[in-house]
Amino acid sequence: MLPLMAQLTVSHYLFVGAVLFVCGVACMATKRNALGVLMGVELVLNGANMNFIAFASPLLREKHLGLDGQLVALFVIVLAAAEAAVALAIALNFYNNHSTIDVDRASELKG
Amino acid sequence: MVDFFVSTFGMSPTVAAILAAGIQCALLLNVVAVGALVFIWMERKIAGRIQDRLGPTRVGGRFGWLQTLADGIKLIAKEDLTPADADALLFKLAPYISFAASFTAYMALPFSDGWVAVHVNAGVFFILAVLGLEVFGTILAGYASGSKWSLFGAIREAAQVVSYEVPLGLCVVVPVMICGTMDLVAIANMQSAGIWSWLIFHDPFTFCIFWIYFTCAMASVNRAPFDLAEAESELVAGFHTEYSGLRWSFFFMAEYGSMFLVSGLAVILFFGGWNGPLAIMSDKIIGVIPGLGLAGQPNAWGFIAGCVGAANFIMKATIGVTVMIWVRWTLPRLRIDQVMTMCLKYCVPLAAACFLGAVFVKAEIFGLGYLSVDAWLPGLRSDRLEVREGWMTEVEGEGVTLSTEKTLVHGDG
Amino acid sequence: MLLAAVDWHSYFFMLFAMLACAFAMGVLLTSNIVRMAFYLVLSLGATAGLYFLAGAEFVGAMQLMIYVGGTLVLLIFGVMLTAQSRFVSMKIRPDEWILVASLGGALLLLLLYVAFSVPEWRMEHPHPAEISVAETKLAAPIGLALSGVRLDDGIGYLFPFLIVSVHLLVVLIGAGYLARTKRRATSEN
Amino acid sequence: MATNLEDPRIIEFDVRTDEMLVNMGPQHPSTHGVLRLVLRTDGEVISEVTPHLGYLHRCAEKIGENLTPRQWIPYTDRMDYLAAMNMNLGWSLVVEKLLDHELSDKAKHLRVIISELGRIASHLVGMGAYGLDLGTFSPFLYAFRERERILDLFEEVCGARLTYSYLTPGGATADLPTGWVDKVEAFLRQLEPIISDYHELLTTNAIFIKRTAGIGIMSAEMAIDYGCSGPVLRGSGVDYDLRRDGEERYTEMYDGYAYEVVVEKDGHYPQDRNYPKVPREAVLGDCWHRFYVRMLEVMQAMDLVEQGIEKYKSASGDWGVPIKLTQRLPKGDVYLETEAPRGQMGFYLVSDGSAIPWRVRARSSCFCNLSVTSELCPGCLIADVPAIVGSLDIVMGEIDR
Repeated sequence: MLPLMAQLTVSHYLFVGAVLFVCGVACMATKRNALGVLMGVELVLNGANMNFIAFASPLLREKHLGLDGQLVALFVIVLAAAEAAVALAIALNFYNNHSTIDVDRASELKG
Repeated sequence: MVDFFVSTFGMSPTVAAILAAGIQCALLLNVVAVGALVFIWMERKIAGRIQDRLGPTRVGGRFGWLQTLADGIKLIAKEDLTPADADALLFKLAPYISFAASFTAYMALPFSDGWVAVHVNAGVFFILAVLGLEVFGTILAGYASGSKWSLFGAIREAAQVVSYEVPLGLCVVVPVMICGTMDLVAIANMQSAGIWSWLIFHDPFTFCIFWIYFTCAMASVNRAPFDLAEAESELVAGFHTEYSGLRWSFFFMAEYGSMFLVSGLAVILFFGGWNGPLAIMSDKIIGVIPGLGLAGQPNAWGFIAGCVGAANFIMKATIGVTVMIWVRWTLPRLRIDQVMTMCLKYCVPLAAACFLGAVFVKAEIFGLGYLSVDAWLPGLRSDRLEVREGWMTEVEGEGVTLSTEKTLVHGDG
Repeated sequence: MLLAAVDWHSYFFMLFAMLACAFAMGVLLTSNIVRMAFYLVLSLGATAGLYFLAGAEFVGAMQLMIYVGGTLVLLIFGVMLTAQSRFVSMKIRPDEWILVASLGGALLLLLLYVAFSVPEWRMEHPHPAEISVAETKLAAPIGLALSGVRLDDGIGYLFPFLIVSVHLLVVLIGAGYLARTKRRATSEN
Repeated sequence: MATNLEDPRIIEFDVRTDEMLVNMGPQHPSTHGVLRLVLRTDGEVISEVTPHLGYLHRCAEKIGENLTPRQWIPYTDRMDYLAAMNMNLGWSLVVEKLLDHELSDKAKHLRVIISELGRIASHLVGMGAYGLDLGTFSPFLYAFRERERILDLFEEVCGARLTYSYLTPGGATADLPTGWVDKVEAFLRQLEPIISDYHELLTTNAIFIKRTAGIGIMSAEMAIDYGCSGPVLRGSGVDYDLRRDGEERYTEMYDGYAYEVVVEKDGHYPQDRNYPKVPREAVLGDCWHRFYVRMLEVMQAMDLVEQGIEKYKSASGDWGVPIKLTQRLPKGDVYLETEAPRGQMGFYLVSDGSAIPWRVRARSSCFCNLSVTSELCPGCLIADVPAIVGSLDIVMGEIDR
């Protein structure tokens, strides 16, 4: 790995962002626990945030996004908090009514 | 530190950097460990005095000052058992998270002018962020112990600590707003013109903000009337019932560490950090009489001024810790819902109101400007100008004059 | 010797990147919901470290405080409230694993190809050393940008800032209302 | 607030997963000895409390059936071990009633001094333990400092500090040592200001009021229905004190003593001293009032002891020579109740004419006081259970016998 580490570029950060993103998607796909899906969503959001910060960082590229990248990242963090709150409220509600958190069981709307 | 190694020993910069980091970590770990040692001993002595008894007297000399060391050795020797239905990995890891979180915050805490491990620009923000992480250790400990009662304790404490971060954040913003920077060293240096420059006397709003801060700090560190987690009467010992030996002592150290940290933060934000009431070391005492002007000079005098400053800081923080101990041994404990209502119905609105008041005083709206000390003693905060300068230099050149900016800078005389 | 050659920036990047990816995989692989939450906390902590390294000091501190200190505590509360013994670790059938592994792997390869194919992203920054430390001290400019005043003649973010704060308020009140414990009809305390 | 089970609106979930069965186990530090409370909680709120007793049962009554009355005195000590003197008094009075044994005035005044001092010591422990339940440790130590002084006085009288076996049927095992009475007067003089400190420490403490006022409210009817007695009953405003309304043989001990029963009559407590005011939040019958009645009773007991000392000095007659060990008991049964610090302590003695009673029965006051918890606790929080149980000031030794 040493040559890769010669000088940090944006694509290193994109690598980490991609890994986070894929883990998040896989986690959403496989987890049967509603909260597991929620965690997958958090990972996906973080993957996206990583790319924003990478493109906005003055250290990595000559022509960088400047302040906008970091501001968008801030907004993503705040909105992720809001999203997690609502999703959790729904999951708790579901749990209280059906005494189960298993996503497969949530099939009452089935025709 | 790094260039000192490179220049004198001719080491390569990397090794020097590692060495410097190692020394600073060791120093800080000692400060916290010895601090915790002293505070545990102090707590037992003061509790004794409050309860009309002596406290430890036999271990190690006259005042039993080695008592905590003896406890420490006993704790190390004690067996660290893990309960059967505990989640082993999380159970073993929880105390270290708690201790690490409370200890990393010391990185950004300056003991004297320039005596800070990592000079973080947003020091206050960093400390608050890291303090927020300490709650994870408690939650994991409560869950991983496997018993219903520790789960109760963990959820109670998590709810309390998370909800008390809101008023804590609000209270911390006021001194930051007055000094215009989040850098702890700059805030403390701005209070270097004697007792009147201390932010607690800046205006009546900041005065009551301090008291709200101190209550919320006690709550977010789980001390005194808010120590729900280890409410012995109902939950036996809350989340750390199942811990024993060394692991339990890590929780104990984390608690005392964050207690000193929170009162240290209070000292820097409100009580002028390392400047004594008569700031002899700084260049102007009470803004008028010329002082010795030793602070911050690179030579040996500067070092002595640094030592005096550190002693000042530690003494004031210890007074804060003593008040916490004193309150703990006199007041009964609040119920969980009373703690919550107090946070949401009293602390947050009060902090918000005082914050609004402080903003009006700062921006001289409704003529409230005369409430603040700066209006009567203009020479107090000399170096606030540089902070503003350093931050806004680009603007002056292009003629984008911020209208609000001019009136904000009051003390430029 | 070896240590001298490696400059600190990439060394720490390597450390934090490894941590973030390892714990993200940990979230995926473990079946115990509480361990998943704990690995997620560590993974997001490592990403906060990466933000610090990329020069976004303010965003890193915000991530630590809001995301890890707030949202994940909320999540762990959710886990605690629902972590009755039979839901703690729900096994996943092997055939699902194979499907997800293949799809995930394909997606990962695609993303990495894109990440490393665009020359413009791989071009190193000509002179990283001159970036003065003040460049990364962006707390004040971000604050001003959020209140609409941009120093480097970009657009102000006052309006989105207001929208987000109102949105957050409404969402939190809604979530609080939605998740309140509905007492059974009997204990009317 | 009683939830009757036939109410159709009850929706009984079969899987109420967050309904937790949690027990405040026998070894729990806050429940005053060995009591096990099984709490059915819904999250933080309690839906049902069932106390489990018997951990401290020592078959005292069965043993009483093959011991002479004087030999059974040590067993009465171990019932309410915090107020052993009052237990001995209760049993001695029952035996004297059966024997129709007359006591001299001096013996009566001696008994008043001793039992009221025992009441002060017992209420001090009640106050300290209640502070411990609510989380503050210091009042416990202050209370015990004063209690130690009383125990020293008792040690001079009968050699023991906790289980005295001093008052026996017929009087007392020995007369008060010379000069003891002056020591008691000195103790009372220095106790007066200290008690007002304790009021500041707990009774008027804002957090204490927050934790106790308006919690565990027991109406006068419920108190009477459950047979509560002592400070628990008077805390709900029922004006009933055995020292005034009790049996002739017991109330004659208190003849000629000027005292007021500590209860909230027509809106106010007795005002012979400037006691702290009742806070706004406190509702009659809540934990705060029970605690307040106990604290006022300490002051009342101090007055009684002072008057007892004057009367004892001027009284004539012997100090109450105890009956013979093998005294034959007349055939018949007898029951008498006395005002112990925790409530009405009744003793019932059936004798078949021999020196050994045929059946002995002790009616415990804390047993009835404890039964109120399953009525008061539902609907309150877990942290309130110790507050309520602590305010009832129960002692397991007396409940389990």
